[in-house]
Amino acid sequence: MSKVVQFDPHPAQAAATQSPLHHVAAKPAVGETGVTLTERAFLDHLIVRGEPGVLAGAVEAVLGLELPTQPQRLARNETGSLQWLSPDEWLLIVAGGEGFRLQRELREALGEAHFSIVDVGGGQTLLELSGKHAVEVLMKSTVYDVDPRHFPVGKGVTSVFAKATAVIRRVDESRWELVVRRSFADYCLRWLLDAGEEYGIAHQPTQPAVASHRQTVTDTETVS
Amino acid sequence: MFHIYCPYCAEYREEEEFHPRGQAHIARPADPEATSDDAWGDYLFFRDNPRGVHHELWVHAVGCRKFFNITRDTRSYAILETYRMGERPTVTANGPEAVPSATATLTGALA
Amino acid sequence: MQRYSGFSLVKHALSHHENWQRHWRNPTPKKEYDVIIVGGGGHGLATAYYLAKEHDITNVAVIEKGWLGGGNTARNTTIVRSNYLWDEAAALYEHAMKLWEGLSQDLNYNVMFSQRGVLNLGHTLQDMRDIQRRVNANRLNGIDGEVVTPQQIKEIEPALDTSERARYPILGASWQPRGGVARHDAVAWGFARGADALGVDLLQQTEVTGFKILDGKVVGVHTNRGDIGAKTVGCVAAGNSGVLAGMAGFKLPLESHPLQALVSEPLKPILNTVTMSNQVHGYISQSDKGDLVIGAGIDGYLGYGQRGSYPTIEHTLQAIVEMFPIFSRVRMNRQWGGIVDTTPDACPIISRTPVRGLYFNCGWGTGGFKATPGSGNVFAWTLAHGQAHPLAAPFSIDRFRTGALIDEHGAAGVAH
Amino acid sequence: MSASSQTFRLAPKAGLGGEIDRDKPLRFTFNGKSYQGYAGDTLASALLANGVDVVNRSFKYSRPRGVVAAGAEEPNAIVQLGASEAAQVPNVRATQQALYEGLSARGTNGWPDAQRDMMSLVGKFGGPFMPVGFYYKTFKAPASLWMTYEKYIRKAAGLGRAPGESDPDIYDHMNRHCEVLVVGAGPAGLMAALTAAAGGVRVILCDEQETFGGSLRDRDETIDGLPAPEWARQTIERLAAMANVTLLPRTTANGYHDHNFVTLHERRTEHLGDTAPMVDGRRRSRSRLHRVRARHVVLASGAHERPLVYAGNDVPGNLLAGAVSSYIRRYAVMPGRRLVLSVTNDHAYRAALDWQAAGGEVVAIADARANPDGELVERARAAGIRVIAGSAVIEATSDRKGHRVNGARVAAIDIEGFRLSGEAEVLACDTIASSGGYSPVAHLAAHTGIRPVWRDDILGFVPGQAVDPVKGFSVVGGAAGVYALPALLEGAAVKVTQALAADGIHVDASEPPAVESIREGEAIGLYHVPHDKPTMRAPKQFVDLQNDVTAAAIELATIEGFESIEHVKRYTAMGFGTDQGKLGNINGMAIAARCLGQTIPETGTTVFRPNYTPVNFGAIVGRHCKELFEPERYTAMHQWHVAHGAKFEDVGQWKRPWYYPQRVNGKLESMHEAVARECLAVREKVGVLDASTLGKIDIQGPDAREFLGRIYTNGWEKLAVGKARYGLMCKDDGMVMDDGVTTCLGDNHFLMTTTTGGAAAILEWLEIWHQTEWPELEVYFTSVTDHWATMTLTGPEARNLLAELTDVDLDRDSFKFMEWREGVVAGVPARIYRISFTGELSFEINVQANYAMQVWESLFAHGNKYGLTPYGTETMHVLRAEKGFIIVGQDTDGSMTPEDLGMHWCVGYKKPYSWIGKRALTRSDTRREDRKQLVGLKPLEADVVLEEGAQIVFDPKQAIPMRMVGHVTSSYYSPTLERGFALAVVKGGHKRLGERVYLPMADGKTHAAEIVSPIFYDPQGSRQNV
Ligand SMILES: Cc1cc2nc3c(=O)[nH]c(=O)nc-3n(C[C@H](O)[C@H](O)[C@H](O)COP(=O)(O)OP(=O)(O)OC[C@H]3O[C@@H](n4cnc5c(N)ncnc54)[C@H](O)[C@@H]3O)c2cc1C
Ligand SMILES: NC(=O)c1ccc[n+]([C@@H]2O[C@H](COP(=O)([O-])OP(=O)(O)OC[C@H]3O[C@@H](n4cnc5c(N)ncnc54)[C@H](O)[C@@H]3O)[C@@H](O)[C@H]2O)c1
Ligand SMILES: Cc1cc2nc3c(=O)[nH]c(=O)nc-3n(C[C@H](O)[C@H](O)[C@H](O)COP(=O)(O)O)c2cc1C
Ligand SMILES: [Zn+2]
Repeated sequence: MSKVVQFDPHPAQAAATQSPLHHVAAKPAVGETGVTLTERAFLDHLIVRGEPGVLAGAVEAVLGLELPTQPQRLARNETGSLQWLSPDEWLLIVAGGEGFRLQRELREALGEAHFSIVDVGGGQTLLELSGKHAVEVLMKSTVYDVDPRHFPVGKGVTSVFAKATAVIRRVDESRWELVVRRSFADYCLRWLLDAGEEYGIAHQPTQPAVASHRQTVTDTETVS
Repeated sequence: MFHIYCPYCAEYREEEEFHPRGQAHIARPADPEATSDDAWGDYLFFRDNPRGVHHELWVHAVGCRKFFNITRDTRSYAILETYRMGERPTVTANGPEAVPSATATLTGALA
Repeated sequence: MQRYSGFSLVKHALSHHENWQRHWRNPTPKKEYDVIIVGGGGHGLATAYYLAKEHDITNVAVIEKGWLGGGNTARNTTIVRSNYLWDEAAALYEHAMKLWEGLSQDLNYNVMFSQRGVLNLGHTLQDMRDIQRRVNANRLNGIDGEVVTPQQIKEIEPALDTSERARYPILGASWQPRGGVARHDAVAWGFARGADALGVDLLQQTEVTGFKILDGKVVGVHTNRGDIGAKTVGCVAAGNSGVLAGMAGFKLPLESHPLQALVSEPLKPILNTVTMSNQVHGYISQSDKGDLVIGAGIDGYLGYGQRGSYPTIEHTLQAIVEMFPIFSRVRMNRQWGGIVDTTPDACPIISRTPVRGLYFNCGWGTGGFKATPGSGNVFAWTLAHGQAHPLAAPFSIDRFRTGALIDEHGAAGVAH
Repeated sequence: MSASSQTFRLAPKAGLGGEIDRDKPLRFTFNGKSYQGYAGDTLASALLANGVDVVNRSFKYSRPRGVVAAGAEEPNAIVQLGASEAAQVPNVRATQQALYEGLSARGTNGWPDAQRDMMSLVGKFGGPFMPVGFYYKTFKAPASLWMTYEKYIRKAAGLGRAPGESDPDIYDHMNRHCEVLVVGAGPAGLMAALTAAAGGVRVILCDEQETFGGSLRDRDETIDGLPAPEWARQTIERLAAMANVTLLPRTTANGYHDHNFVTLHERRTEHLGDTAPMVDGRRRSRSRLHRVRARHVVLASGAHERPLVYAGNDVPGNLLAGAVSSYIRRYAVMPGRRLVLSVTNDHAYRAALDWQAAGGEVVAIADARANPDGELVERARAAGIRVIAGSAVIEATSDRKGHRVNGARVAAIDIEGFRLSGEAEVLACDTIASSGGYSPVAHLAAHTGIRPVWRDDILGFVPGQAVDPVKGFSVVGGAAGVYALPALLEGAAVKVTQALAADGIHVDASEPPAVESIREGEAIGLYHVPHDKPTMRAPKQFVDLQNDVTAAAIELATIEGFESIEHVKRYTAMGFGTDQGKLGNINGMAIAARCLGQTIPETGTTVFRPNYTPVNFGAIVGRHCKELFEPERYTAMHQWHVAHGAKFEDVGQWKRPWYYPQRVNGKLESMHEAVARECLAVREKVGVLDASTLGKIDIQGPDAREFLGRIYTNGWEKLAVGKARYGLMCKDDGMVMDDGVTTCLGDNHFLMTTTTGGAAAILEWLEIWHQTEWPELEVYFTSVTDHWATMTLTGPEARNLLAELTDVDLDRDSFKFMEWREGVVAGVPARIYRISFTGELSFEINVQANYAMQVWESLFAHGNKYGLTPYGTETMHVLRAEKGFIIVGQDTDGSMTPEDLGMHWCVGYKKPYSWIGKRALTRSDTRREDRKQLVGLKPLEADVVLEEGAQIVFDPKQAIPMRMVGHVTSSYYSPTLERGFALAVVKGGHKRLGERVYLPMADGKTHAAEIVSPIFYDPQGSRQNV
């Protein structure tokens, strides 16, 4: 496997970073807080594409995760999360700065097989929604059936979100995650704050406040 | 508004996640250069337009982004089946009301 | 034909309106007609009318599977304008416009053609380029129209939000003062009454189920009420044209899609004109009864159900409230759908076919109401002469083979 | 006004007025006059309690009208609501509007008001000259006057008026999914919901009324030993306690769409005030639209009572029999003192019994049946009520102004013969209640194409067979024509049990509750009561009260040849109103049938469509309005552009900086000035553009190169790693659809750029070809548009500036034009592309978007000394046009081939695979020599900037219509060339260089221009290659 270049987007030294929502100030709920919205910025997001048979072994070896081959499944461990997006497409989210190393290890493990891994971390961000009215806010926003009876923990889907799209995932009993595109993030946030107003919605600033810089400085950016 | 079973996501999803992309099973002529102007025009513009059973191509645009096929009744809007790319339909038009895909074409007729 | 006038109303009031004549007869089909028109919508009825009136061909039947004018003619939002981009289309629609302007008098039937003007809004720089291009072309084609500024728009239609607040602020518009709306049902009825008076048989509840073809020439039609002979057959069946072509053994480059529209509850006069927007995607006018008549785009799938999907209605109303925020508390009374026959270039097909004597006039898609008199007029000429009327000639099916498409998607960006 | 004004309010008594709270008096105004009612009242019940007879004027004849019904079917009591301008709501049904403190309403018609209407004169004296369809017959001559006539016709049109100000309220949507949706919470609906809930599945139960219970609220039978309203209350409590049940009162199912998608409109605050009150400082929506996808829909919407059609049936004081019971039982309101009831069935006898029990006088019951003998008939007789068998009210008489009924003419009738069979007797009364039977509420079912089916046994249309075999649908109770309580309760339970069983869900159908059953006699069909005069000569007999459609109008329509019921509808406007003919349609159809000599099913119904009852636009729009109408997409540098005063251009959903006007000598630059400054900065120094919005697609796989070769018009087999190339894409009809630069990152790895507007469509374009046509090609596409921020640094100083910030060797020989490098810029890893859209030395810097601002600001920190200037899309357009670079969508319009654009250099005719678009280029029309081709235009007068969209002619002297040969696609003033210049398409233009063309403009001027090469600046491309 030589014919694809990999690129580490993170600076060697800490650099000023801006999440897509850097310009939106924190806002407490009016009255009792029924929903809390937190941006989890600066994570590394990778799109992994390939046949499950091709990917499963390498994924298991490098990430310690079983490749979720059932539709709408979300697998997680301390390294990160891996979500089924389509029969040959997964979303891998790991700590900021980890993506490059993991991609390289995956590429090495996969060798000459046909697959693709693309860093999309600058292009999307993750919003966390929690609180007792989180489901209602989602019901106002997406056509997908988010009723906990239909949407157990460990599920993740891509669906319509207001007039944008989002990856919607349920990470535990009380927390939901939305992965939205950078350019739509401001719109999605404004939508959520508006939808949540009646329940008392609090918006917390970007977490973490600064991005981690490059974890391992490699000698060459191009894996060949 | 349709409720569509995506054969890749293996569940029913709302129509808003999908786009219709016209008639299914339209193959691009294998050798375009050997295809007449008329036949090329047919390939570009002439589609089945049945009042009845229709095989159509849809994409799960806001979802798995896969293209797949739907057999649907264009009168009742009932979806009779959905199937993956490369598969053939199991429900086809044979009821008296269904209009067969026209066989005769206009080729040369207007010359 | 009984003449209608203010005087006749007074006269009939004295006899308690018991002596009005029928608008049209309910004849039994003859064995054979010189010309059969398949489809009793506005276009088919106009064709029959002009055949009889201008070509003295009166042994004509219009065969309609349901009730006269019950197809798209009953369902359309009645916008009439002629500001099309390309010469061929502009000439055809302007021909229709001229006929509209004398239609009520010609038919002795008030079709309530109201020249209240049509605004096509521009919200982006490219919109404005397209508008300028179209208006310039219209002007050199002798069609009225001008490019107007947001201030002028505000004067024409004060209810419209022309402010900078909008997501896509209005940068300008094209304005065709001669455009407007008409009472769609009256158009069908007026042509029907006129055709009937000239001897045309209007056969309702009669469905064409096939064509009788001998040696490549059409000799009649099969119907649910028996076979009827014909020397010439003209199909004007809008959304069902593809189905009819299938019966004759060929295909047309048509797709039949649902196109929806809706009306509000009736309101006191609030709109002066017709306002259309491609970018925000909706259009609106107010009928003489007071309801706001609203529409937008087609549903993307094929559909003969005369209904479409709800999100289309939602998007349409979002657009309307974005343009007219004061309508937020106005209520939607009814929605419905038609079956529009769209072509790849958003222009109609008026054409001979592989079957001799069989002609089609279809593909008017989302915008053929405005063409009704013109379409009938040139199609009647075409049927009478056995060759395309000069204005119809560019609209032959040939173009989809040669590539000479007349792309009016720009003009028809929002269905109308 | 004191409570004593409520002269028609009954004294407190058990079983009466269960829904009002006499401890909560409310004040309201109607037509400017102040009244009092109680919490729990509807506006209609409060008006009746106050003895207000005339609530509106009719549409065409301006006749006085009063309340007829108690629910959604009300056609008359249509009011304009709202105390302030912004809170105006047109056309509110008073029967469905809860009373609140300070409510302010007026009748929608009538001047100065409905009581003292002047328009009624027109109705009275003009009426005879305004038969159905009169306007088609007149106002045609002279043609020039029609627009004037129309103005007056319009003045008379409409009911209420639109507000003059924007809505202060908000609305929202809730997407819901459930296994069982039950529409209607009468006995059938409650039973259905109880049964479904026992299955543990998700159940939604909605009802349009203020209170659940439906007809049980007006009944005195006992169910399981409880009075019906009490049983309903307890059942609702049981349901409310279940976690799997969602109860939505005040919620109307308005549209039943395909595959069991149902829209429910929940009025959340309309009963509280003109505008939605805040709760704890938070806004809440005035109403909410629930978008429900149900596995199974249970229609339990009951039946509407049909009024009888007789002369004068529109005068205030004519009511539905059931409405009389509702007003008495729910609101303790007597709609009059002396009642004559005209019926065709047993059920309606309740009205007389209730009336009498409440202390009113029942003058008589005219029963159209020869031998009425049911249990309720006997009860009425036993109560001393006079029952006149075989008769009906044939005419209501009224006071002089027509403001109130003062008598009923009752006569024996021969229904078959449609004539009177005896002398009419006049009974003094102030109220006539009628019941001609019941029409199952089949409306919703019809929305998805389920045709109603006539049933002779129940004399009504019920929903027919469902058309969707996948989703479940059942009809229970009155909606299915099942009226007797025991049968209806059992039927509902059984149907729901069966429906769930089909899904493998088993419920133990609990015993339906015990109900006393009342023996009812057979009803008779009567849709139009004969009069002593023929219909056309009789006093008006109204069918559709709102649109003033009379029986005579329907008869006249049929006389005039309108034989289809759909024609009758459209000629008479029957059913067009805000009530959509809930009251009148079936009678009208039956009248048409009789006139045509047909049976009712032969004549058939018109089509019911959404909405069941009108819904305000705002509720349908929800939160997709104002700031949330449509997303605004921002780049990573957006806030910087805002802070630096950029004006923005909308490109698709993106906000792109258009130009950056500066304050010069205290004055903000015009666009022209700003663009000239920005252009010169780029040509002479260095500028920077935020180009992040360009679509970017990462392409990986061994067949990536092959794929590009098939999709693009030009060749890709030789593009080496490290190089970039411009590519053109066509549709298979040969017309250009997109363009952009694609870079070879690795042998199996490319980065494609697309136009900003085309990004999503092109990704789908690649996918559709891959997935449907060439699945064997090993390649994957992933959008990285948002991931990369892109800054185009361009101008002679670009290299010098960038060199200060990067470790990449920028030397012209080591980093050539159309190459890319990887390195660090301002401390941030970057990919730099040496491509140019301005014709100047350019470097496109791409970094991960989170780091973009660090780089952007560093550029400015170092750029000052080089004169770094931010520029926007307008300047970009000028600069690229000077170079003859096209913009797809501006210089093309879907009808241009690569050849038309003069881009044969970008067409690989020899490529082995017949790429998309190639074949079409050899069709006869695409080979024509006189196709419109892209050229440059040089206005003869240098300071003229041609209008974009200006049409081109060869001969300026010709008469209109002129032969147009092309148009201007792009046109600007070039500060560099110091003149106007344009790109245009001209017929056969490529062979006409040097020729003169003309542009006749709207202001009467005709510009002349010379056809030139589209490349106006630096044709050798030496500036970008330095
Ligand atoms: C919602 C909507 C909005 C629109 N808005 C506008 C607008 O604002 N302005 C505008 O210009 N245009 C508009 N249009 C388009 C316009 O309605 C049509 O182009 C036009 O009415 C077509 O007229 P027609 O007579 O050809 O077709 P139709 O009125 O549809 O008539 C065709 C007739 O053929 C009959 N028929 C079909 N098959 C058979 C058969 N086998 N045997 C016998 N009879 C048959 C049908 O029953 C029908 O009555 C709109 C259309 C819709 C649906
Ligand atoms: N014996 C007779 O001749 C006769 C005739 C008519 C009615 N009835 C009586 O009528 C009752 C029928 O019971 P049922 O439960 O079928 O009907 P119901 O009238 O008791 O309840 C129907 C409910 O559905 C609501 N509804 C209707 N359309 C709706 C919509 N689109 N959205 C939301 N809510 C909507 C109505 O407001 C009503 O509350 C029985 O009590 C029966 O005895 C008897
Ligand atoms: C211009 C126009 C105005 C209309 N106005 C009304 C109206 O005020 N009230 C109404 O109920 N329907 C109105 N309709 C819709 C018709 O009732 C009907 O829905 C339409 O003709 C389609 O027929 P269908 O619903 O019977 O299929 C209007 C239709 C058109 C085309
Ligand atoms: Zn899918």
